[in-house]
Amino acid sequence: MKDITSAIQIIPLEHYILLCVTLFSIGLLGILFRRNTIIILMSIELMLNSVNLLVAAFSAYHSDPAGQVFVFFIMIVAAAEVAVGLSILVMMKRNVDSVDINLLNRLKW
Amino acid sequence: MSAFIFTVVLGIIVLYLGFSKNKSILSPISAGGLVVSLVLSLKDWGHQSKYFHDMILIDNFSIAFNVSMIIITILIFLFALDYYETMENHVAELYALMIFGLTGTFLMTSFSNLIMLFLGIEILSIPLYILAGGKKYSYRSNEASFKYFIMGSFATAIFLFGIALVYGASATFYLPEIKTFIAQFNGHLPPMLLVGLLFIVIGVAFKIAAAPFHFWSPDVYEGAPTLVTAFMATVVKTAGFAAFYRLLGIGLLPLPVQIEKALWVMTFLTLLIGNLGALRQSNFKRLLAYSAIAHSGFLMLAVLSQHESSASVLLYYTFVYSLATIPLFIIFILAKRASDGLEEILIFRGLYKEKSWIAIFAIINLMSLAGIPPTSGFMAKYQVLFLAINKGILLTSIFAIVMAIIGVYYYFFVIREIFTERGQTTTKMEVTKLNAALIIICSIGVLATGIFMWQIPI
Amino acid sequence: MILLILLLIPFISGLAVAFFKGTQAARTFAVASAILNLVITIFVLVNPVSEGYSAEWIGFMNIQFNLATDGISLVMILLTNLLFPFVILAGWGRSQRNVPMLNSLILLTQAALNGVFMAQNAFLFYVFWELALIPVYFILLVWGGDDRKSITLRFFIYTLAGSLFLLFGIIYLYQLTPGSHTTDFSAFNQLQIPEQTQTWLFWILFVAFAIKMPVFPFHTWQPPTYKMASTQGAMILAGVMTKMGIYGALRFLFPIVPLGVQFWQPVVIILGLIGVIYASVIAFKHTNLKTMIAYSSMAHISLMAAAMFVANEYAVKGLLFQVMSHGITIAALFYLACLVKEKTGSTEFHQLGGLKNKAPIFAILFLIAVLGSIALPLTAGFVGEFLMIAGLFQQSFWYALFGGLTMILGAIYMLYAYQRVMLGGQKPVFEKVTDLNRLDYIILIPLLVLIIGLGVFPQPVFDMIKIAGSALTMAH
Amino acid sequence: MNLALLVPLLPLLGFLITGLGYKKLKHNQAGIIASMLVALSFIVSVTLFFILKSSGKDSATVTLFNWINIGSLNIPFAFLIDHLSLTMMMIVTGIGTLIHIYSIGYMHGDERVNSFFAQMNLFTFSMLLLVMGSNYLVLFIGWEGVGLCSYLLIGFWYKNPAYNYAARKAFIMNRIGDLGFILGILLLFFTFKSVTFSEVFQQAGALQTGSTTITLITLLLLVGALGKSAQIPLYTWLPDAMAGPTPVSALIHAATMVTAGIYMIARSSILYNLAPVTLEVIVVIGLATAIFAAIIGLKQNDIKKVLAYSTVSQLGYMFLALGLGAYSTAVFHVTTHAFFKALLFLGAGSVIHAMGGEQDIRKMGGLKSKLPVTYLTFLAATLAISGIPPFSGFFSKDMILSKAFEQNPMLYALALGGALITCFYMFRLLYLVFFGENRTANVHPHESPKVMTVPLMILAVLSTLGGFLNIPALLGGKLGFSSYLDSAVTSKSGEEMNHTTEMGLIALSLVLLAIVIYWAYNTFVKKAEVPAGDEVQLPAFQKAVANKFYVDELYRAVFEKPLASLSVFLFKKVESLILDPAVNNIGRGTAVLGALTRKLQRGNISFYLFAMVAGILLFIVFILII
Repeated sequence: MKDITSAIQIIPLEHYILLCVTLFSIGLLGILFRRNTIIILMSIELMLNSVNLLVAAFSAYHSDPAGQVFVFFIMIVAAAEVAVGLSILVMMKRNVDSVDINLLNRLKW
Repeated sequence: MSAFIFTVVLGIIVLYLGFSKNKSILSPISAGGLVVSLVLSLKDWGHQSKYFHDMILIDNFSIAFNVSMIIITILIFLFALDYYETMENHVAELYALMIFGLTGTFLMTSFSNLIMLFLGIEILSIPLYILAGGKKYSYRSNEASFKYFIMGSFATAIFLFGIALVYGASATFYLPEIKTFIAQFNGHLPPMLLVGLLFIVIGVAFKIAAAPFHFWSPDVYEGAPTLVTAFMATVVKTAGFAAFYRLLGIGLLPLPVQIEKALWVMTFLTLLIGNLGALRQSNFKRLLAYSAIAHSGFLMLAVLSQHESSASVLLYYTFVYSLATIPLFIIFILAKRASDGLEEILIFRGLYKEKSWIAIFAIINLMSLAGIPPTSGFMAKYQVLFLAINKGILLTSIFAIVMAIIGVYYYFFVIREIFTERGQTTTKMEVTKLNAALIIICSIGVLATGIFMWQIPI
Repeated sequence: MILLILLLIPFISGLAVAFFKGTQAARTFAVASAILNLVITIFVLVNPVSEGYSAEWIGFMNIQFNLATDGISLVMILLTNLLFPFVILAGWGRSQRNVPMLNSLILLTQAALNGVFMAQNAFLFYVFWELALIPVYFILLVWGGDDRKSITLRFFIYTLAGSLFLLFGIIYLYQLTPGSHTTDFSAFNQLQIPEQTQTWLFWILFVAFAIKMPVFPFHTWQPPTYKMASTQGAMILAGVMTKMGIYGALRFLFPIVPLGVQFWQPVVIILGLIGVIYASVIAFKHTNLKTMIAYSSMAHISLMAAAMFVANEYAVKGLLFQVMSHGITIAALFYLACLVKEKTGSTEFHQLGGLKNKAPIFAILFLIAVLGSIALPLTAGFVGEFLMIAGLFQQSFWYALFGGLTMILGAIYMLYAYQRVMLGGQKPVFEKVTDLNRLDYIILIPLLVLIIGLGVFPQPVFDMIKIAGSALTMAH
Repeated sequence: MNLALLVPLLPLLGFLITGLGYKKLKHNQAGIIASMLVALSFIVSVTLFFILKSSGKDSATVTLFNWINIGSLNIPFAFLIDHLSLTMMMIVTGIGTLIHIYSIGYMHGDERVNSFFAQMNLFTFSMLLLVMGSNYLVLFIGWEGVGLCSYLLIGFWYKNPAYNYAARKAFIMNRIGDLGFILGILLLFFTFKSVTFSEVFQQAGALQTGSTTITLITLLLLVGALGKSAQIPLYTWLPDAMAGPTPVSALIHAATMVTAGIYMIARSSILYNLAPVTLEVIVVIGLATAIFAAIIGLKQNDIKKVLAYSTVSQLGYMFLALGLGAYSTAVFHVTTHAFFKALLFLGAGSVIHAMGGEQDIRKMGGLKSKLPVTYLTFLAATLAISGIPPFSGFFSKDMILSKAFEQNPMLYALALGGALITCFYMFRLLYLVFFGENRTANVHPHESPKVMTVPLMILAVLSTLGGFLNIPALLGGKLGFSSYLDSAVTSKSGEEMNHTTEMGLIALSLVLLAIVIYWAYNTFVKKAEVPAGDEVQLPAFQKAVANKFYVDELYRAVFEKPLASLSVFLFKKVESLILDPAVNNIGRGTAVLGALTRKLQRGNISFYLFAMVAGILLFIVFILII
């Protein structure tokens, strides 16, 4: 455990932050620019995971286990969310026979 | 805590009751169960208690809000009896999901740790995604749930990122510690911490549909099954503000000035967009959605004025607002049935001629939403304005008042429709005893809480 | 305690009437309760109650439910409870929809108005202020005339906008009060507010009253509203509701923001005088009886506003006297206008004329009301206007001159109206027109007798308001 | 002294009886009741006269009740009985009685005769209030009351729009004067802290002569008087007022109401003595009116119009007297004028009655033989108004002229000129109506009934002998009338001029009058000229005169039209284009904003997400820069 922490700490924290921000941004851009719902779900997952990584790194640097516990929480919730999301997606496919998000724009104004 | 656990168990029980064919027992059972948990939660009134390594702090604040939400949920369930009679067949899940959502709200009112806040929000949100899509084969319901889901999970991601940043800065999830940590900078916070806090706030602001993160709410309100809309408009909003206040008011007071400024901007936008959006609205559910946004603006005003009685004002406001909203939704459903599925405002036409007493109650509730004495809506607005002006926030209060005037316009537009004669007479509107009772009780409550205004010191 | 009764009688009977089935029963009951209230009011007048009524209401905000009266409010209450029996009577024998609801709304208005005039607590005042507006809104909305929907909504929003600013002002004052805050007028009056605060607070408070009165240029809601209002609605609006504005101004502005009043005094006086000229001149060429009456009312009210802000003893007493006389006169005028409408089916001048041939008594009563409104001596109107002009004169000769122009302009347009409606040759279309019936006598004769009686014996009213007037001038 | 209350109350009683019972009363009852009550109050006034004489006091005050009492403003509803008010009371009630009786005959057969008498009684009541009031406000009550009655009676035949217009015109012109009057009263009050005559006049001494306050007060009061007594520039209503029945013209627009202004100024003589400027103004206005109206009178062809203009010009003479400070003389002329002008109007009425409603003197003529009584009485009145001794007019007019001479011979000349013109048009009238031969074939004139002629005779006697009330020292008299008034009215005492000049003046005026009368006789009887019909083109000046110098048209162009167009402008432009839309546009504007806001709700998710992200980024920037 100890050495893992030290191993993690070899890389300076800034790098982790930078990486995570990059990942997060990639996910965000994916959400913004992709039309396909599957991909959007994946981008969301990407964002969540970048958060996971960030929290893990922080917890290592702060040598505070709470962060890693939190990571597990996030995973579980993410899983649940994706499950729901996919089911909604299936329902939608059944109704409009497509997974393009912008097909759904009847509710407006 | 016992109330907490009991409610979870209740949810599971109701879920399993779904196997029994007889669905008319569901509503009584879940309502009854909620009454029990109401009693249970009232039992620990007065003394604080901490659970799970102090991650949950149950105090009068949380109990008060829990009780108010439980009451509202009970009312909704009673309405659900009639509503689901006619609509769906697999309704046990829906009851159960609502109960689960309720437990999520309990977390949101009583967290003292960001993890718990996160869990609460998710436990509330995920059932809502499903509930919003409750009508499996309805396109609109689909769209609602889908939009809600995409944007909700996006907001969650932002929220989490904020938590991560704050955690990175302060190395803790506990609000008190974060508070002390912030305090040591006396104003000059490091950007990471600031951005983190901002993201957290945004995550919550999304739930209470504060502009510019309100986009989901009109569409979802319109698309979702009316019952769910009612649930969202009342319980979810209450929970959102409880969390908001617990986060900002109790957790982070005094707010960092930048965050406060950002929140001011949000309040301003919320008031503006909410009222203006509702102005020319022809669909009643959307109208209520926008008005909900507008009310969020007022509530944020109450939160931001950071007065010691802000919490109780929030409680009063959210409670009477929910109390006035539910009968409106019920009447809306009745009118909708009477005019084969239309959702426009003009389904209220001729209501005064047809069922004048229902019309009168509808008017009372609309007046309460518009904030006209002696209804409780007025008292709530009065208190909020008092907090704001007392804080010295004069210009924003003036702005809020101007917006309130606009609000009066669109609510009274509905009243005007009520008094307009409708051309062709369609199917007669029939009201079940239970619904009538609900409408009357809520309206009486609206009036009573207005005339005898109360405040629970929390 | 008796004040509370004064408030409760119309309130309870109003609620009760709503559940009546029979038309005539409802009307009778309503009239009975209104008359009972009038009797009690007179009883209060003859042996005035020194102590008011007070009860805890909203503990945590330290807001009491306390009622009391002084000279000013006595005048207002007397006017209110005096007019309402006639207002209700004005509905008799006419075909109206849903009479029980209508009468209940009227009685609720009466209750609210009594509350407004008796409240000793700004919060209570505000609540009653709004409460008075709601039933009137519905009276206009349901029983009004052509395109009532848009007009009433506009009227409602307009007036409500004003009162919301008043609410702001009240809260602002409330949080200024020391210790555990309170909204008692007594506490407000003791506030020492810095001058520049008063200068803006003045308008926050005044807008509501200016719209209610209405003072130029906040008057645009009024003529269309009066025009389409049902007779009873118009009687309530013009007779009593305009007085709410005056009462509120007297209650709030002079004691609470005296410096603000001093600062804005000339502006408001000049606005008032502009209103006088403006309304009179417009009325001069107006082609519709009801709107002309509306404009004449506006002219009178504007003069009252000007006099109020002069705020010397003559002006204030004249103002309070004029409150009585104007209320009675305008109510009578609107009832007469409604009779014209009923008998001829129109209030447009070019369709009217020559009614005197078939209805001489109608013409005479109409003339008396007209004379009352153009302030002929020995009618109530003269005493009030003379004193108000005297007050203006004490301030400045020019105020008095322009205020006095109502004497001329009023004569011009009111006599024109009388001539266009009553005089002239018999029109063939009006062959069927009949003279007044007993109900009309019951309503009109008392009002007109009051108009003349108050003109001949005004002193009792002055004795009634002696306290108030002096107190007010002190406060200024 | 409380007997005095009866004087106004009796006519009021009459008003109530005839007014309320106007459906019950049979054809003549109303007239008889009304006349009897007025006669009664005349008797009461006479008894009052003697009571006061015997009591030896100069004046007495009878307080009815306290009308208005606020702060220092204390207005009792009280009557002042002194020599001036007694004189006026007797004139009002006396002449009033005669005219009431006359009206019984004149209004016989009119279906609204009852309300006619009700209004006449109401008028008498108000007029009595006016002359008996012990303070300016009670005076003002009567002042406006008579205005109202004149409005009602001018428009008595309400079916005719022109009459209604004339009535409204009269009322409004009076109102214009009244505004000045009431402002004057207010200034008076704020200067002296009282409006009661006695108190005001006591304190008036304190002010020094010619101070601005007193000048302003007197001028403002004068404005009221101008309106009521039909002086330039507010005289135009009086000729139109002839629309009313002839007795009304006689009572209101000749004998009593129009003299209210003179009464008021005489009553305030103390104030006016303090304001020389105002007095000069009055002189100018009075003289101008006298001559101007007389000139217009020359060319009128409506018998009542002629008399109307002569009334205006006679009132001008009274104002001249007032302006000269000869208040008692003015009141004396009021008295004599009341006699002969009432007589003239009633005579005219009798003529019109005889001619079956015809009022155009060009269509009359040769009535001397047909209406002997009317002719004789009319002649007496004409001689009186022309100032032929020993008729009453001679005394009063001669006193005015001599006063003018004392002031300034120029004034005398002008005044005399006016008198000559008066004489000319009066004889023109007389000749055209009674001499020559009848110019209308189809009417058969007949003398009026006794009920009309008897009052004529009484008045004839009065206007013949009335002058001897006030015989000047010149003729060995001692000015009984004037000296009687002196207790109530303080006239300016000019230096007494020697009798030779006075004789000379009288002689001069008599000679000139004789010439004028002969000239008129020559023109209208010898040559039997008849004024040209309306269709004939007259030379410019005569045309202007015939059209009353276009004053009405001028007023219409200068006041009525602009007011009307202003009214239209304010309503059509200001109200409907600025104020009203201002409010609506606020609403509309918000509605537009609302529409825009809703456009944000595009309904497609990507846009929402974009918006949210944009919001987030903006907020980040926001919090990082501040």
